[in-house]
Amino acid sequence: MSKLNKQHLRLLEAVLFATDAPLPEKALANRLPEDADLKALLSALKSHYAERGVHLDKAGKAWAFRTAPDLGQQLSMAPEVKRKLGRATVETLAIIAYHQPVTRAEIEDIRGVGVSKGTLDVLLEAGWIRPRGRRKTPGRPMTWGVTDGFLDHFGLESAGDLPGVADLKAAGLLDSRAAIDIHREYADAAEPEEAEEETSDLLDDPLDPGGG
Amino acid sequence: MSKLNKQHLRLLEAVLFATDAPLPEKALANRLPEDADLKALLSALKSHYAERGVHLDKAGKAWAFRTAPDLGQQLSMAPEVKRKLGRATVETLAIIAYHQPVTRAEIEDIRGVGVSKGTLDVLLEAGWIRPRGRRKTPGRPMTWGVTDGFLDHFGLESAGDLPGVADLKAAGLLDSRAAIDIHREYADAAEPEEAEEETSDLLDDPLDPGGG
Amino acid sequence: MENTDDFEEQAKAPAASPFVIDIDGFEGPIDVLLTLSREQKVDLTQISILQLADQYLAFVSEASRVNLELAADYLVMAAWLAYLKSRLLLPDMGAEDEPSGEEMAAALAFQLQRLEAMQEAGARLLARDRLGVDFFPRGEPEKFAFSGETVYDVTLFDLLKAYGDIKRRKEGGATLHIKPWTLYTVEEALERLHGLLGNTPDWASLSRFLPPGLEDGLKSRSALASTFAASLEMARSGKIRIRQDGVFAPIYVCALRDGKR
Repeated sequence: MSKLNKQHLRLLEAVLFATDAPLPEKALANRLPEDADLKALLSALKSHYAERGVHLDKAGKAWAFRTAPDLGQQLSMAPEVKRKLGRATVETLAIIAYHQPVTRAEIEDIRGVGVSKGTLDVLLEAGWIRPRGRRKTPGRPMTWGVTDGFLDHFGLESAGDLPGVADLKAAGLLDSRAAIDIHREYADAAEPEEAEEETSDLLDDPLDPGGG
Repeated sequence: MSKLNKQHLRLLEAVLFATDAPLPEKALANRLPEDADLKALLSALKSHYAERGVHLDKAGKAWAFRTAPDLGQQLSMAPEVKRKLGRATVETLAIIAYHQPVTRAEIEDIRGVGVSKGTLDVLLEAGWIRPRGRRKTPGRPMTWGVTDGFLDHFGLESAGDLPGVADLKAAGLLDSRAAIDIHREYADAAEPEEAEEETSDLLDDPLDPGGG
Repeated sequence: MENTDDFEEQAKAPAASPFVIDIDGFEGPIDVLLTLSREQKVDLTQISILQLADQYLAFVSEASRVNLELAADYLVMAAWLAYLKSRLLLPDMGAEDEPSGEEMAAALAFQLQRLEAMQEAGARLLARDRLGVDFFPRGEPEKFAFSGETVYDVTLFDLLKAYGDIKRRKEGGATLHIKPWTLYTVEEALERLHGLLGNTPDWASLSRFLPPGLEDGLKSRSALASTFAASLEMARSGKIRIRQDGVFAPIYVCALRDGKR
């Protein structure tokens, strides 16, 4: 093999890694300097990866990196199931996180809308909520709380770390005012943050830091 | 370096190569046989790729393959269209990164203005900041810190690698308490900086993503 | 009448001012101080706080001279700096547990240094190679399901936003409530013009018809706009005539009685 330009090889490697579809040789050539020897580069790259966990494959005229086929078994290469949660589900989850332990009736009360059993099922299946014992009130309703799996997914150390309402407000996540109001606020930016007081009732929200 | 299991190395390489988002070490460990020496494998893989067109980068406790930064221009990839960050947002991000864990009041104190709408929510939506627990002071204010996603985006291995962080710390500029308190303390002199621990944990690292 | 000049004054002000103070470019009083302190061209550790206080006070008085609305925190800072100045100039007689003038000055200098450091840090951060701009992730990720797990596509932002939405619904009810504006409406202006024009037989400057007692700000600007709009409406319906002698010249109105003056 002739001595290859190492920069060309690196560039080709990066291009093949970063593009979102297999690239035909013509497209690859376009991305390399004119004096690059594409055929030699591809063959060098292919043999470099021959024994590795990733292979450089040619399918038709297009080239792409692919997981080595023999690893398929261990990687159980079924396509990943990505699931989006509906709005009702995310809201229910948020309420459980902020108000745990909380009963279904309380969740409905806070949301102002009914909570279907399916919603809780989805959250249970995700491993994000768990029963937290029964409330000592008539009917002894079940209460719900969040799990370690929940904390893990959202990068929290405890449910008590969740920003309080004043913080949400400061972060602009509670802001629904019309533009003219915001303009006015800038105009008399005098008052620091009326937010604090206004929401004080929300501050004593049952953020139970212990989570337990 | 002890003799590494080549199959383990190939498997790890395939797993990392296949994904676009950084994978936490915990997730990687789950995907490897129990007897695999993850740390050694990662370090072997990192050095194998050190000179190549694709690098294995660490961001906090997560790992991902990324194209080598020096190839950026030549890759002629269409850059992602990013929301342009306003000045207040950039300043706030810098303060959170360098002073973490830091409360909203401290951010406001450092900038001399209230946190405006469209600052924290933009950073939160970008996945660059996260709650870092509550300060054990009256009111238990919540604190913010940066995420592994932030480190990944800016090509940093840890918050300790932030540009100039050691100098700033040495100059005492990473103290996020109110300025007058700090100066009263200097005036009272004698005591050596009990602030150290409380204010910034950059050098001791600790970006401990909940995920561990 | 003092009001008479307002129309032209406000229109001309920006051009007439020798140096334009663009308050929108600043992030607050501390930011102004930082910008001013750079004019001293010294290391921030060597900054003269006394000089800085003077520069800031000059800035504030210039802003009020060109009729710029300064938010209250800028004025609070001005008052504080004036106080600090007096503390620095007069022998310290403060109580024990009150910071001395020197301490206050040192604290301010520190705050400026710290903010400058963070502004520079932010700039350096943005100057770094960035994911998706200078380096790239795997472009065609292969997704595996490990032991059949489902990956839920929900971020912390989604969660917090959901909770914010709930709270917002609770605060504002399920419907969007538009709060009444405190702006001066065209209807109000029409009413006022109608009432006043009867007593004004000759040409009069439109600015005389502005409602009294308006402070500077959004409301006074809306009054200006609404009064002008109302005058146009009345001219259209043949109740008044409008005259302006040149660009940015004062606008005059005159009532028409029974179609003629």
